[in-house]
Amino acid sequence: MIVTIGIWCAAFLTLAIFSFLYKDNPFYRFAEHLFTGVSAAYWMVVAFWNQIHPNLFGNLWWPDWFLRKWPEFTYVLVDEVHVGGEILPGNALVDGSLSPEVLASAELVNIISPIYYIPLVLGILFFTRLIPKISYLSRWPLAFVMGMAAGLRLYSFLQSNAMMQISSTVNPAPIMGQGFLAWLNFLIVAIGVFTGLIYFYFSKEHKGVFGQLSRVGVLFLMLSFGAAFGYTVMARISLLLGRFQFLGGWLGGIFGN
Amino acid sequence: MLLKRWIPLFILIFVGVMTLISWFVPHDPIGGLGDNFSQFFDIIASFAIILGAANLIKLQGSKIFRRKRNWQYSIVTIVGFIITAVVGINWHITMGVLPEGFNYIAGPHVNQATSPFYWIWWYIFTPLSATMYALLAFYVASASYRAFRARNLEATILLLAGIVVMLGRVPLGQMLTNWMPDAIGFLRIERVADWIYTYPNAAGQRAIMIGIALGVVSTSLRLILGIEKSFLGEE
Amino acid sequence: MKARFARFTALALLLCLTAITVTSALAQDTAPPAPVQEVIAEDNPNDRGHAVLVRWHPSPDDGTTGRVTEYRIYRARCLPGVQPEVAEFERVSICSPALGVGAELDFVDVSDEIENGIPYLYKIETHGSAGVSSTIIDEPVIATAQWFDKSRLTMLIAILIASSVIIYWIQKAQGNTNIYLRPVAGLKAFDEAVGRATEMGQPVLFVPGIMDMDQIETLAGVSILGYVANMTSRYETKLEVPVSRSLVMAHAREVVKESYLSSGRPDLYHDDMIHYLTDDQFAYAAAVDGIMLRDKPAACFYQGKFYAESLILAETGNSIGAIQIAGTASPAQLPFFITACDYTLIGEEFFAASAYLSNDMRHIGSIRGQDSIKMLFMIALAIGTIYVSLACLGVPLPNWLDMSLILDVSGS
Amino acid sequence: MNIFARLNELDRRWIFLMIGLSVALPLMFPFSQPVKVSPHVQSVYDALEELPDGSLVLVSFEYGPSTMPEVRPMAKSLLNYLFAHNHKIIVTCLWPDGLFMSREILGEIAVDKYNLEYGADYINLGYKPGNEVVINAIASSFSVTFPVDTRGRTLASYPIMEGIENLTNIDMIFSLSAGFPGTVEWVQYAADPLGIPMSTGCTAVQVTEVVPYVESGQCRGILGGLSGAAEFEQLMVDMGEAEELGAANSGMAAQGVAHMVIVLFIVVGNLAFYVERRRQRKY
Repeated sequence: MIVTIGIWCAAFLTLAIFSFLYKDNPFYRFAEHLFTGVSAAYWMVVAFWNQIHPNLFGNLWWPDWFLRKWPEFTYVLVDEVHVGGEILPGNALVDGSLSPEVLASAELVNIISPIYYIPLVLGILFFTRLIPKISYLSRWPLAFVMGMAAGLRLYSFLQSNAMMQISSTVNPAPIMGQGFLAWLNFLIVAIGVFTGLIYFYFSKEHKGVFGQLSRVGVLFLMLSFGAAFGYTVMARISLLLGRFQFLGGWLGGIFGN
Repeated sequence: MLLKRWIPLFILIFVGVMTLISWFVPHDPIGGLGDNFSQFFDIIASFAIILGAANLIKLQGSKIFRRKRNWQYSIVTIVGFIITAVVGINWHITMGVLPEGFNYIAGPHVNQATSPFYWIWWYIFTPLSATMYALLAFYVASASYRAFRARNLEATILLLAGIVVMLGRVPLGQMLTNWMPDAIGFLRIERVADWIYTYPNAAGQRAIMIGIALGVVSTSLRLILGIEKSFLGEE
Repeated sequence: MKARFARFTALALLLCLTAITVTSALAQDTAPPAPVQEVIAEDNPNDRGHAVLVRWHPSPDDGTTGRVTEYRIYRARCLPGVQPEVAEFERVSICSPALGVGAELDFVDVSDEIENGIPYLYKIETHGSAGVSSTIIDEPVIATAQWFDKSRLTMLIAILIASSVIIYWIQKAQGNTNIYLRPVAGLKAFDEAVGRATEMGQPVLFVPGIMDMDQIETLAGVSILGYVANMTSRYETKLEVPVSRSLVMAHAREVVKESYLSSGRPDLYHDDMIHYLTDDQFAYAAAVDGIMLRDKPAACFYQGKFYAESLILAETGNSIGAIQIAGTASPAQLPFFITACDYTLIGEEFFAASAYLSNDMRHIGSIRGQDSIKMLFMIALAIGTIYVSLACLGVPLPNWLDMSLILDVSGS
Repeated sequence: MNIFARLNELDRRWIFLMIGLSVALPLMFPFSQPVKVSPHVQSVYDALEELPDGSLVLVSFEYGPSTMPEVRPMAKSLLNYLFAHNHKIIVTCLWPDGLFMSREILGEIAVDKYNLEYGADYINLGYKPGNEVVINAIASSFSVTFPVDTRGRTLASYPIMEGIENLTNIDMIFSLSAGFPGTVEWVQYAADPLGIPMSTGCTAVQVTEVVPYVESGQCRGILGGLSGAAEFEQLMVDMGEAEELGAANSGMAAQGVAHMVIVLFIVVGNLAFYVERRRQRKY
């Protein structure tokens, strides 16, 4: 029953989104607004259970009575359960292997990492945006995030997007002894990268030879855009196939085919 | 001024420099800093989602109260949000009978077939996402119809590369050149498509990637040097 | 008679031979495989400790015959006064045989159970179809942490060079205003797009990508938003910024507010111009599509990090006849923006945009610095191309000219 | 307005309609197109054929709803084959979505079609976060990495897991993958170091990344994208393993028609553009 309702619901929403291709209409508006609300809550729930609960709460200190109060919630926070000299994982709180009496006498060990009070404080500071008087405190977590982004990306982009790309462009290993055609292909790639970089050169006027080279670079970029476009079309059509197959299954279910 | 400007600026520069150093110093406690900071970011971003959701509800709510155009649909958003949030956060709500021997598991209840959260994910969220995604099949067609015009040399090259790769990837397209004898087999459309994709395309992509790397390096550097601080306001 | 004898002898010989072969084969199969050779356990370099590198040459029986099935690695804490033979070994890994290829095998034992500064013993068991032979490494090994990761030396030098070049040009630009920047088509169109929206009395839509603040693209996109907000405040045009990340909302509000303040129109600013929709990629795209069709913006800006939703947004924007200017560093999405938008800032142009728009000499200086690094890369590329071409012709060249080795940072 | 001018200004909804039809019609009225089985697909089949009946195969699900059209037909053919040959299957998921995908298809094939017993013929260990770390962990122990299966019971309580300690007890790994973590990680962290035969089915986008491993023999063959799935279906029919072709073949026909329609549109668009431009130059 629940499954049947679900399939009808999914089919209705699928058609509602497709109807947008014709024009904006109440069905699309309904689907769009439902989607916004459901997905906002979905990601909030997922963020809570996948990040805040295990990675933040799991590293903080909790009083013993709290850990015992709602085992379905706290077993993730408990790292070890000590029962009569035996060390069990936090799962033991809920997996039914221990009787409540044994659990009551067991010692719950929660390993804490004090360093995790930093994101807790920064996370709470972000909520000061709700209080206009001290809302400037929310700049602290923003500053933290930007600093981290800068330090992280500076290295990784220079490494994998720049150095590695040049190094693999002029790597002789795959070309040596492979004949003239392999060398020609290598040369095409090298020229493409070189002239492409010239196109991105900002502080010199693109005139004369420099301008011609930059134009060659543009041609390489266009070739690459065209190829990437054509390459992606297949995957996009597959997505549509998937939806049509689903609708086909739904219609087949109705007409008993 | 201290709390508004200098402390955030200090945090930015300190965190940026420490993250950068942590790439080179494996020794504790610096070595793990980069990973720790990424983890902290995930936690902060998770907190932030709650504030974002509050903003969404506030805005949709005010639409309803002020009876703005299309306010009825805002009710759908709010109801959808509340139901999903409630069944998602409260792990005691289930639908149907639980399988024998099954224990409640907080959090991963999200993955249990009996939870209404799973139902919402599978019958509402997934078809909506998949259909929005599938709209792209139509849009690639209309975009290519409009833009793939041989206006000039650049556009012609874009057009030809696109068509050749598109045809080379399906048997129906490959049939166009299957008549070619093996001697000129390298001219078959799938071979040409492969060649374009492996060589000239790689060259273009690499040039773009290198350019992007330089852009990222210089933007990051401006941040760490404290030059780019628009988020601090002027006050 | 003679012939019969000869036949008999031949048969006997054949039988004997078979018997010898079979017994020797059996004997070989019942003996355990020969142990591994030249086993070394040492501190794994360039790490935080808690790791040991074990290297060994395969057993002489390790070949294509399948006599060696696997190697098992064991670790034990080295206690004073306890003979290695009786130490309590614990299995840490199973490795597959070399099967005749590869001269040396290795395994890195990474575990928090290994304490830094404490000696450990290692043992390798060679398992075969017919038994086990074990080798204990007598020399205890101590894991230590290093203060500098030597495998990243090239990257350190690269970062130092890149930073000093950019800082040099930033410094130089502050005193000298003569830095030429070539025109970028998409950037000139910014003013035109906002101007047209003003004329038509319709809003400007700005999408700062769908990713969070941990991406530099998002930061660059929000900086560009600052300049667009400056234009809309001066033209008194409505600006609408739907975002998909809460942190981006907070940041964008600070930046836009600052722009409205600096152009003297704080009265036109209100927080709801920048509003959160949802973290979900396609739900966000669906909602922005809705906004486009209902509010009919005359100019749409897409500046930030995008994924598949790029074309959904751009095609819808196109259908309402808006001027569209995209800018992104996502190589996979560039083709779609290029086909569906009026102007697209490609890759590095997108990062350079805020420098162009701000006219801040320090920003422009950093662009000049980027060009200098680019020049270094182009020189490396040219040398590398010549090197490879000559190497293909068989010209012997010194290794230090091989750019692919110098710039190889894959192990970092 | 003449026809070319009108074509130049064509309402894009006509294009939408044509694309919709070009995908829907071949799905409704499938036509057969010659499917030539490529060597990569053949070697997947050969690897499967080498398994003695009743082997233990680990099938890992690393795809989600959006890549379902490409990977699901492979999963279906594969599970059909494995169950028909009495192989036992352990399912793991490195993607959270993979759990739903595996549950859905096991329900269709193991439960509805073959009526197999959960825990004896197959088991679903479910999703575990950690990407390649999970592979590393099950290389030493299943029961430590997955304390319980998707039904919340310990692995020891199932007959299929008897005597099964870690990946070394597995006869073959099959990765159904649509990205990271996926085939490449299984090769690097399981098949290669432990010497377990493995094979893969993955999306078309991933093929370029995986093919090097196939060519070096680290991975036994590859089913690449929808076309790989279609070839595999064809092979199953040729070998008498299956009675009819499946979703991939009808999908492939639709795919081909849609590509042709797009190209046709581009050609017509250019023709109209060219004629219009010449006409305008004349005046």
